[in-house]
Amino acid sequence: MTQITIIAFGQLTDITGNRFTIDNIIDTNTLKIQLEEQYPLLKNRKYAIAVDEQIVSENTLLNASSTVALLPPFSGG
Amino acid sequence: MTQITIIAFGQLTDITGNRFTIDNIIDTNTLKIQLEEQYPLLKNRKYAIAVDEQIVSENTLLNASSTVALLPPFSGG
Amino acid sequence: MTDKKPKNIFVQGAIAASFIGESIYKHQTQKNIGAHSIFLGQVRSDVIDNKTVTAIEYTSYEAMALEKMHEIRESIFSKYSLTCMHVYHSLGTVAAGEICLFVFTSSAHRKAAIDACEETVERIKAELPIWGKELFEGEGYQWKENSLGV
Amino acid sequence: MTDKKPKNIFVQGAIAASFIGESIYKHQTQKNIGAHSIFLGQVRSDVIDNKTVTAIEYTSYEAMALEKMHEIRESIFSKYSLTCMHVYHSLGTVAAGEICLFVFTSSAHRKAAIDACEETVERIKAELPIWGKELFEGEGYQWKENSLGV
Repeated sequence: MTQITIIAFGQLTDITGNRFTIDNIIDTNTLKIQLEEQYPLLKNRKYAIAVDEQIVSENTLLNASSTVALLPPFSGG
Repeated sequence: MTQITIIAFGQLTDITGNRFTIDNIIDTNTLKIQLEEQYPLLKNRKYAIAVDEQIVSENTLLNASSTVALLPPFSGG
Repeated sequence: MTDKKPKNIFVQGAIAASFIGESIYKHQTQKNIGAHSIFLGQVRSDVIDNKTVTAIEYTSYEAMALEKMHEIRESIFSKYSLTCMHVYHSLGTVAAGEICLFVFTSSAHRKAAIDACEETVERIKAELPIWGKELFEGEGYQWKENSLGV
Repeated sequence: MTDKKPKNIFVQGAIAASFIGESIYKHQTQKNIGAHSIFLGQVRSDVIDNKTVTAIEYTSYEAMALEKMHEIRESIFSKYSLTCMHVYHSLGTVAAGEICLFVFTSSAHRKAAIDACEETVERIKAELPIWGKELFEGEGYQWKENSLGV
Protein backbone atom coordinates (compact mmCIF):
# COMPACT_ATOMS: atom_id res chain seq x y z
CA MET A 1 0.00 0.00 0.00
CA THR A 2 1.44 3.34 -1.05
CA GLN A 3 1.61 6.02 1.59
CA ILE A 4 2.47 9.51 0.38
CA THR A 5 3.78 12.32 2.54
CA ILE A 6 2.34 15.71 1.76
CA ILE A 7 3.84 19.01 2.85
CA ALA A 8 1.68 22.09 3.14
CA PHE A 9 2.52 25.78 3.25
CA GLY A 10 1.08 29.17 4.14
CA GLN A 11 -2.57 29.42 5.10
CA LEU A 12 -3.11 25.72 4.32
CA THR A 13 -1.07 24.80 7.40
CA ASP A 14 -3.92 26.23 9.50
CA ILE A 15 -6.04 23.37 8.13
CA THR A 16 -3.64 20.46 7.61
CA GLY A 17 -0.54 21.24 9.65
CA ASN A 18 2.86 21.28 7.97
CA ARG A 19 3.04 17.65 7.02
CA PHE A 20 0.68 14.68 6.86
CA THR A 21 0.31 11.39 5.04
CA ILE A 22 -2.35 9.98 2.76
CA ASP A 23 -2.79 6.31 1.87
CA ASN A 24 -3.83 4.60 -1.32
CA ILE A 25 -3.52 7.32 -3.89
CA ILE A 26 -2.11 6.78 -7.32
CA ASP A 27 -2.28 10.21 -8.93
CA THR A 28 -2.93 13.87 -8.23
CA ASN A 29 -6.61 13.68 -9.22
CA THR A 30 -7.36 11.04 -6.60
CA LEU A 31 -5.14 12.94 -4.17
CA LYS A 32 -7.31 16.02 -4.54
CA ILE A 33 -10.52 14.10 -3.90
CA GLN A 34 -9.06 12.32 -0.88
CA LEU A 35 -7.56 15.55 0.49
CA GLU A 36 -10.87 17.35 0.45
CA GLU A 37 -12.55 14.42 2.16
CA GLN A 38 -9.88 14.35 4.86
CA TYR A 39 -9.84 18.18 5.20
CA PRO A 40 -13.22 19.57 4.06
CA LEU A 41 -12.02 23.17 4.64
CA LEU A 42 -9.62 22.77 1.70
CA LYS A 43 -12.57 22.82 -0.69
CA ASN A 44 -12.88 26.60 -0.44
CA ARG A 45 -9.15 27.25 -0.80
CA LYS A 46 -7.09 28.03 -3.85
CA TYR A 47 -3.94 25.96 -4.03
CA ALA A 48 -1.60 24.36 -6.51
CA ILE A 49 -0.09 20.90 -6.21
CA ALA A 50 3.64 20.50 -6.77
CA VAL A 51 5.17 17.10 -7.47
CA ASP A 52 8.93 16.97 -7.06
CA GLU A 53 9.09 20.78 -6.92
CA GLN A 54 7.15 21.31 -10.16
CA ILE A 55 3.60 22.63 -10.18
CA VAL A 56 1.41 20.14 -12.04
CA SER A 57 -1.56 21.24 -14.10
CA GLU A 58 -2.51 17.82 -15.51
CA ASN A 59 -3.17 14.62 -13.63
CA THR A 60 0.19 13.15 -12.57
CA LEU A 61 1.07 9.68 -11.31
CA LEU A 62 2.48 9.45 -7.81
CA ASN A 63 4.70 6.90 -6.13
CA ALA A 64 6.11 6.45 -2.64
CA SER A 65 9.16 8.57 -3.47
CA SER A 66 7.18 11.52 -4.84
CA THR A 67 7.52 14.79 -2.97
CA VAL A 68 4.07 16.32 -2.95
CA ALA A 69 3.44 19.88 -1.79
CA LEU A 70 0.30 22.00 -1.47
CA LEU A 71 0.93 25.63 -2.37
CA PRO A 72 -1.56 28.42 -1.64
CA PRO A 73 -1.13 31.71 -3.56
CA PHE A 74 2.38 33.11 -3.05
CA SER A 75 2.93 36.24 -1.00
CA GLY A 76 6.66 36.82 -0.94
CA GLY A 77 8.41 40.18 -1.24
CA MET B 1 25.57 101.09 -24.48
CA THR B 2 24.33 97.79 -23.15
CA GLN B 3 26.95 95.29 -22.15
CA ILE B 4 25.74 91.78 -21.41
CA THR B 5 27.62 89.14 -19.45
CA ILE B 6 27.38 85.65 -20.85
CA ILE B 7 28.19 82.48 -18.91
CA ALA B 8 29.17 79.34 -20.78
CA PHE B 9 29.23 75.68 -19.74
CA GLY B 10 30.58 72.30 -20.72
CA GLN B 11 32.45 71.96 -24.00
CA LEU B 12 31.66 75.59 -24.92
CA THR B 13 34.08 76.76 -22.24
CA ASP B 14 36.89 75.33 -24.39
CA ILE B 15 35.96 78.02 -26.94
CA THR B 16 34.74 80.98 -24.91
CA GLY B 17 35.99 80.44 -21.37
CA ASN B 18 33.52 80.47 -18.48
CA ARG B 19 32.39 84.04 -18.76
CA PHE B 20 32.69 86.92 -21.23
CA THR B 21 30.87 90.09 -22.25
CA ILE B 22 29.27 91.23 -25.47
CA ASP B 23 28.34 94.84 -26.33
CA ASN B 24 25.44 96.28 -28.22
CA ILE B 25 23.01 93.47 -28.39
CA ILE B 26 19.31 93.86 -27.87
CA ASP B 27 17.94 90.36 -28.26
CA THR B 28 18.95 86.69 -28.50
CA ASN B 29 18.91 86.67 -32.31
CA THR B 30 21.51 89.42 -32.54
CA LEU B 31 23.38 87.76 -29.69
CA LYS B 32 23.70 84.57 -31.70
CA ILE B 33 25.04 86.41 -34.76
CA GLN B 34 27.52 88.41 -32.71
CA LEU B 35 28.61 85.34 -30.75
CA GLU B 36 29.48 83.39 -33.85
CA GLU B 37 31.43 86.35 -35.22
CA GLN B 38 33.37 86.67 -31.98
CA TYR B 39 33.86 82.85 -31.63
CA PRO B 40 33.66 81.25 -35.11
CA LEU B 41 34.08 77.76 -33.61
CA LEU B 42 30.62 78.09 -32.04
CA LYS B 43 29.04 77.77 -35.48
CA ASN B 44 29.53 74.01 -35.48
CA ARG B 45 28.30 73.52 -31.94
CA LYS B 46 24.87 72.65 -30.66
CA TYR B 47 23.82 74.82 -27.77
CA ALA B 48 20.74 76.38 -26.21
CA ILE B 49 20.51 79.91 -24.87
CA ALA B 50 19.01 80.44 -21.42
CA VAL B 51 17.82 83.85 -20.29
CA ASP B 52 17.27 84.18 -16.54
CA GLU B 53 17.50 80.39 -16.14
CA GLN B 54 14.91 79.58 -18.80
CA ILE B 55 15.82 78.12 -22.15
CA VAL B 56 14.45 80.40 -24.87
CA SER B 57 13.25 79.07 -28.20
CA GLU B 58 12.00 82.34 -29.66
CA ASN B 59 13.83 85.62 -30.02
CA THR B 60 13.95 87.30 -26.59
CA LEU B 61 14.78 90.89 -25.62
CA LEU B 62 17.80 91.36 -23.38
CA ASN B 63 18.77 94.10 -20.98
CA ALA B 64 21.76 94.80 -18.79
CA SER B 65 20.31 92.79 -15.91
CA SER B 66 19.59 89.67 -18.01
CA THR B 67 21.46 86.51 -17.04
CA VAL B 68 22.42 84.85 -20.30
CA ALA B 69 23.86 81.33 -20.41
CA LEU B 70 25.04 79.12 -23.26
CA LEU B 71 24.17 75.46 -22.67
CA PRO B 72 25.63 72.63 -24.73
CA PRO B 73 23.80 69.23 -24.62
CA PHE B 74 23.49 68.02 -21.01
CA SER B 75 25.47 65.05 -19.79
CA GLY B 76 24.62 64.60 -16.12
CA GLY B 77 24.04 61.31 -14.37
CA MET C 1 21.44 27.01 -19.32
CA THR C 2 24.47 26.70 -17.11
CA ASP C 3 25.04 23.87 -14.69
CA LYS C 4 25.68 26.17 -11.75
CA LYS C 5 24.10 25.21 -8.44
CA PRO C 6 21.22 27.47 -7.40
CA LYS C 7 22.50 30.31 -5.20
CA ASN C 8 20.92 30.74 -1.81
CA ILE C 9 18.78 33.88 -1.60
CA PHE C 10 17.40 33.44 1.91
CA VAL C 11 18.50 35.32 4.99
CA GLN C 12 17.12 34.83 8.50
CA GLY C 13 15.19 37.89 9.64
CA ALA C 14 15.47 41.40 8.21
CA ILE C 15 17.98 42.57 5.61
CA ALA C 16 20.12 45.28 7.23
CA ALA C 17 20.45 48.66 5.51
CA SER C 18 24.19 48.49 6.19
CA PHE C 19 24.37 45.19 4.27
CA ILE C 20 22.82 46.97 1.28
CA GLY C 21 25.39 49.78 1.59
CA GLU C 22 28.20 47.20 1.68
CA SER C 23 26.81 45.39 -1.38
CA ILE C 24 26.85 48.66 -3.29
CA TYR C 25 30.38 49.41 -2.10
CA LYS C 26 31.66 46.04 -3.35
CA HIS C 27 30.68 46.99 -6.91
CA GLN C 28 33.06 49.93 -7.05
CA THR C 29 35.84 47.68 -8.30
CA GLN C 30 33.77 46.77 -11.37
CA LYS C 31 34.56 49.70 -13.59
CA ASN C 32 32.48 48.51 -16.52
CA ILE C 33 29.29 49.18 -14.52
CA GLY C 34 27.50 52.44 -15.29
CA ALA C 35 24.14 51.85 -13.62
CA HIS C 36 22.66 50.02 -10.66
CA SER C 37 18.98 49.47 -10.04
CA ILE C 38 17.81 48.41 -6.61
CA PHE C 39 14.40 47.38 -5.34
CA LEU C 40 13.71 47.02 -1.64
CA GLY C 41 10.57 45.58 -0.10
CA GLN C 42 9.81 46.98 3.36
CA VAL C 43 7.25 45.58 5.80
CA ARG C 44 4.29 47.96 6.08
CA SER C 45 2.44 48.50 9.30
CA ASP C 46 -1.00 48.16 7.68
CA VAL C 47 -4.12 48.51 9.78
CA ILE C 48 -6.67 45.78 9.02
CA ASP C 49 -10.01 45.81 10.88
CA ASN C 50 -8.46 48.02 13.57
CA LYS C 51 -5.56 45.66 14.04
CA THR C 52 -2.04 46.86 13.28
CA VAL C 53 0.53 44.68 11.53
CA THR C 54 3.71 44.67 13.60
CA ALA C 55 5.70 42.11 11.62
CA ILE C 56 5.54 39.56 8.83
CA GLU C 57 6.69 36.01 9.34
CA TYR C 58 7.99 34.52 6.09
CA THR C 59 8.13 30.83 5.24
CA SER C 60 9.09 29.20 1.96
CA TYR C 61 9.24 25.91 0.15
CA GLU C 62 12.95 26.60 -0.01
CA ALA C 63 14.20 23.91 -2.39
CA MET C 64 11.56 24.83 -4.96
CA ALA C 65 12.09 28.57 -4.45
CA LEU C 66 15.83 28.28 -5.10
CA GLU C 67 15.26 26.18 -8.23
CA LYS C 68 12.73 28.70 -9.48
CA MET C 69 14.98 31.65 -8.66
CA HIS C 70 17.76 29.95 -10.60
CA GLU C 71 15.45 29.71 -13.62
CA ILE C 72 14.44 33.37 -13.28
CA ARG C 73 18.09 34.41 -13.03
CA GLU C 74 19.05 32.48 -16.17
CA SER C 75 16.17 33.93 -18.09
CA ILE C 76 16.89 37.51 -16.97
CA PHE C 77 20.59 37.16 -17.84
CA SER C 78 19.74 35.86 -21.30
CA LYS C 79 17.29 38.72 -21.89
CA TYR C 80 19.27 41.69 -20.54
CA SER C 81 22.91 42.70 -20.79
CA LEU C 82 23.76 42.64 -17.08
CA THR C 83 27.08 42.61 -15.29
CA CYS C 84 25.52 41.16 -12.16
CA MET C 85 22.40 40.47 -10.17
CA HIS C 86 21.85 39.82 -6.48
CA VAL C 87 18.65 38.75 -4.75
CA TYR C 88 17.97 38.36 -1.03
CA HIS C 89 14.69 37.47 0.66
CA SER C 90 13.97 37.19 4.37
CA LEU C 91 12.71 34.11 6.15
CA GLY C 92 11.29 34.23 9.67
CA THR C 93 10.11 37.40 11.37
CA VAL C 94 10.67 40.86 9.88
CA ALA C 95 9.31 43.81 11.88
CA ALA C 96 7.37 46.68 10.29
CA GLY C 97 9.84 49.20 8.83
CA GLU C 98 12.46 46.54 8.11
CA ILE C 99 13.59 45.30 4.70
CA CYS C 100 12.45 41.82 3.54
CA LEU C 101 13.45 41.85 -0.16
CA PHE C 102 16.57 43.21 -1.87
CA VAL C 103 16.96 42.96 -5.65
CA PHE C 104 20.08 44.51 -7.15
CA THR C 105 20.97 44.59 -10.86
CA SER C 106 23.94 46.28 -12.55
CA SER C 107 24.82 47.00 -16.16
CA ALA C 108 26.91 49.27 -18.36
CA HIS C 109 23.89 51.33 -19.47
CA ARG C 110 20.85 52.10 -17.37
CA LYS C 111 18.03 50.56 -19.37
CA ALA C 112 19.17 46.97 -18.85
CA ALA C 113 19.60 47.33 -15.07
CA ILE C 114 16.27 49.14 -14.62
CA ASP C 115 14.19 46.77 -16.75
CA ALA C 116 15.87 43.64 -15.36
CA CYS C 117 15.32 44.77 -11.78
CA GLU C 118 11.62 45.45 -12.34
CA GLU C 119 11.03 42.17 -14.17
CA THR C 120 12.89 40.21 -11.49
CA VAL C 121 10.77 41.75 -8.73
CA GLU C 122 7.55 40.89 -10.57
CA ARG C 123 8.70 37.33 -11.16
CA ILE C 124 9.80 36.87 -7.54
CA LYS C 125 6.39 38.00 -6.31
CA ALA C 126 4.53 35.82 -8.81
CA GLU C 127 6.66 32.69 -8.97
CA LEU C 128 8.57 32.05 -5.75
CA PRO C 129 6.81 29.81 -3.23
CA ILE C 130 7.10 32.17 -0.28
CA TRP C 131 4.33 33.07 2.16
CA GLY C 132 3.95 35.97 4.55
CA LYS C 133 1.93 35.81 7.74
CA GLU C 134 1.04 39.29 8.95
CA LEU C 135 1.29 39.34 12.72
CA PHE C 136 -1.00 41.76 14.52
CA GLU C 137 -0.16 43.80 17.59
CA GLY C 138 -1.18 41.86 20.69
CA GLU C 139 -2.23 38.63 19.03
CA GLY C 140 -3.75 37.24 15.86
CA TYR C 141 -2.53 37.12 12.30
CA GLN C 142 -3.65 37.18 8.69
CA TRP C 143 -2.03 35.53 5.69
CA LYS C 144 -0.69 38.14 3.27
CA GLU C 145 -1.89 38.17 -0.33
CA ASN C 146 0.09 39.64 -3.20
CA SER C 147 -1.59 41.75 -5.80
CA LEU C 148 0.41 41.46 -8.98
CA GLY C 149 2.04 44.47 -10.56
CA VAL C 150 0.92 47.11 -8.04
CA MET D 1 2.72 73.91 -7.09
CA THR D 2 4.07 74.53 -3.62
CA ASP D 3 6.13 77.54 -2.65
CA LYS D 4 8.91 75.45 -1.11
CA LYS D 5 12.47 76.53 -1.80
CA PRO D 6 14.32 74.20 -4.17
CA LYS D 7 16.25 71.54 -2.23
CA ASN D 8 19.94 71.24 -2.91
CA ILE D 9 20.83 68.05 -4.74
CA PHE D 10 24.55 68.61 -5.25
CA VAL D 11 27.34 66.96 -3.31
CA GLN D 12 31.04 67.59 -3.80
CA GLY D 13 32.79 64.52 -5.22
CA ALA D 14 31.49 60.95 -5.12
CA ILE D 15 28.40 59.74 -3.25
CA ALA D 16 29.57 57.23 -0.63
CA ALA D 17 27.96 53.78 -0.56
CA SER D 18 27.69 54.15 3.23
CA PHE D 19 25.63 57.33 2.75
CA ILE D 20 23.21 55.32 0.62
CA GLY D 21 22.99 52.65 3.34
CA GLU D 22 22.26 55.34 5.91
CA SER D 23 19.57 56.93 3.73
CA ILE D 24 17.85 53.55 3.48
CA TYR D 25 18.16 53.03 7.23
CA LYS D 26 16.48 56.38 7.96
CA HIS D 27 13.32 55.19 6.19
CA GLN D 28 12.73 52.35 8.64
CA THR D 29 10.73 54.66 10.88
CA GLN D 30 8.22 55.30 8.06
CA LYS D 31 6.00 52.29 8.44
CA ASN D 32 3.64 53.21 5.64
CA ILE D 33 6.40 52.51 3.10
CA GLY D 34 6.26 49.13 1.36
CA ALA D 35 8.68 49.66 -1.52
CA HIS D 36 11.83 51.58 -2.32
CA SER D 37 13.31 52.00 -5.77
CA ILE D 38 16.89 53.21 -6.11
CA PHE D 39 18.91 54.17 -9.15
CA LEU D 40 22.65 54.70 -8.93
CA GLY D 41 24.85 56.08 -11.67
CA GLN D 42 28.45 54.87 -11.47
CA VAL D 43 31.39 56.30 -13.43
CA ARG D 44 32.51 53.81 -16.08
CA SER D 45 36.10 53.39 -17.07
CA ASP D 46 35.38 53.48 -20.80
CA VAL D 47 38.20 53.11 -23.29
CA ILE D 48 37.98 55.71 -26.08
CA ASP D 49 40.63 55.63 -28.85
CA ASN D 50 42.95 53.65 -26.57
CA LYS D 51 42.57 56.16 -23.77
CA THR D 52 41.01 55.06 -20.50
CA VAL D 53 38.56 57.24 -18.57
CA THR D 54 39.78 57.50 -14.98
CA ALA D 55 37.24 60.03 -13.69
CA ILE D 56 34.47 62.40 -14.66
CA GLU D 57 34.53 66.03 -13.62
CA TYR D 58 30.99 67.38 -13.25
CA THR D 59 29.97 71.02 -13.54
CA SER D 60 26.49 72.49 -13.50
CA TYR D 61 24.56 75.67 -13.97
CA GLU D 62 23.49 75.13 -10.39
CA ALA D 63 20.76 77.73 -9.92
CA MET D 64 18.98 76.56 -13.06
CA ALA D 65 19.51 72.88 -12.22
CA LEU D 66 17.93 73.29 -8.77
CA GLU D 67 14.94 75.19 -10.21
CA LYS D 68 14.48 72.50 -12.84
CA MET D 69 14.84 69.69 -10.29
CA HIS D 70 12.19 71.40 -8.18
CA GLU D 71 9.83 71.36 -11.17
CA ILE D 72 10.59 67.69 -11.85
CA ARG D 73 9.97 66.81 -8.20
CA GLU D 74 6.61 68.61 -8.15
CA SER D 75 5.54 66.93 -11.34
CA ILE D 76 6.60 63.44 -10.17
CA PHE D 77 4.81 63.90 -6.83
CA SER D 78 1.63 64.98 -8.58
CA LYS D 79 1.79 61.99 -10.93
CA TYR D 80 2.74 59.19 -8.52
CA SER D 81 1.63 58.31 -5.01
CA LEU D 82 5.02 58.62 -3.27
CA THR D 83 5.92 58.91 0.38
CA CYS D 84 9.27 60.47 -0.44
CA MET D 85 11.95 61.12 -3.02
CA HIS D 86 15.62 61.95 -2.66
CA VAL D 87 18.04 62.98 -5.39
CA TYR D 88 21.79 63.56 -5.15
CA HIS D 89 24.20 64.41 -7.96
CA SER D 90 27.95 64.86 -7.74
CA LEU D 91 29.86 67.99 -8.69
CA GLY D 92 33.63 68.01 -9.19
CA THR D 93 35.69 64.90 -9.75
CA VAL D 94 34.28 61.38 -9.37
CA ALA D 95 36.68 58.50 -10.03
CA ALA D 96 35.75 55.45 -12.13
CA GLY D 97 33.85 52.97 -9.96
CA GLU D 98 32.39 55.69 -7.75
CA ILE D 99 28.74 56.79 -7.58
CA CYS D 100 27.74 60.13 -9.17
CA LEU D 101 23.93 59.94 -9.10
CA PHE D 102 21.55 58.61 -6.43
CA VAL D 103 17.78 58.67 -7.01
CA PHE D 104 15.63 57.17 -4.24
CA THR D 105 11.82 56.92 -4.32
CA SER D 106 9.52 55.27 -1.77
CA SER D 107 5.84 54.39 -1.78
CA ALA D 108 3.28 52.09 -0.16
CA HIS D 109 3.05 49.84 -3.23
CA ARG D 110 5.88 49.06 -5.61
CA LYS D 111 4.58 50.35 -8.93
CA ALA D 112 4.64 54.02 -7.90
CA ALA D 113 8.20 53.88 -6.53
CA ILE D 114 9.55 51.97 -9.53
CA ASP D 115 7.91 54.12 -12.21
CA ALA D 116 8.68 57.39 -10.42
CA CYS D 117 12.35 56.44 -10.02
CA GLU D 118 12.75 55.57 -13.68
CA GLU D 119 10.99 58.71 -14.89
CA THR D 120 13.02 60.90 -12.54
CA VAL D 121 16.29 59.42 -13.82
CA GLU D 122 15.27 60.04 -17.45
CA ARG D 123 14.25 63.61 -16.69
CA ILE D 124 17.46 64.31 -14.74
CA LYS D 125 19.56 63.13 -17.68
CA ALA D 126 17.50 65.07 -20.22
CA GLU D 127 16.68 68.27 -18.38
CA LEU D 128 19.27 69.19 -15.76
CA PRO D 129 22.05 71.49 -16.95
CA ILE D 130 24.95 69.30 -15.82
CA TRP D 131 28.03 68.43 -17.84
CA GLY D 132 30.55 65.66 -17.45
CA LYS D 133 34.16 65.93 -18.62
CA GLU D 134 35.69 62.48 -19.01
CA LEU D 135 39.29 62.68 -17.84
CA PHE D 136 41.72 60.26 -19.47
CA GLU D 137 44.57 58.45 -17.80
CA GLY D 138 47.74 60.52 -18.12
CA GLU D 139 46.25 63.59 -19.75
CA GLY D 140 43.50 64.75 -22.07
CA TYR D 141 39.74 64.71 -21.77
CA GLN D 142 36.53 64.39 -23.72
CA TRP D 143 33.14 65.93 -22.99
CA LYS D 144 30.61 63.25 -22.14
CA GLU D 145 27.42 62.95 -24.18
CA ASN D 146 24.23 61.41 -22.89
CA SER D 147 22.23 59.06 -25.04
CA LEU D 148 18.63 59.25 -23.92
CA GLY D 149 16.83 56.21 -22.57
CA VAL D 150 19.67 53.69 -22.89
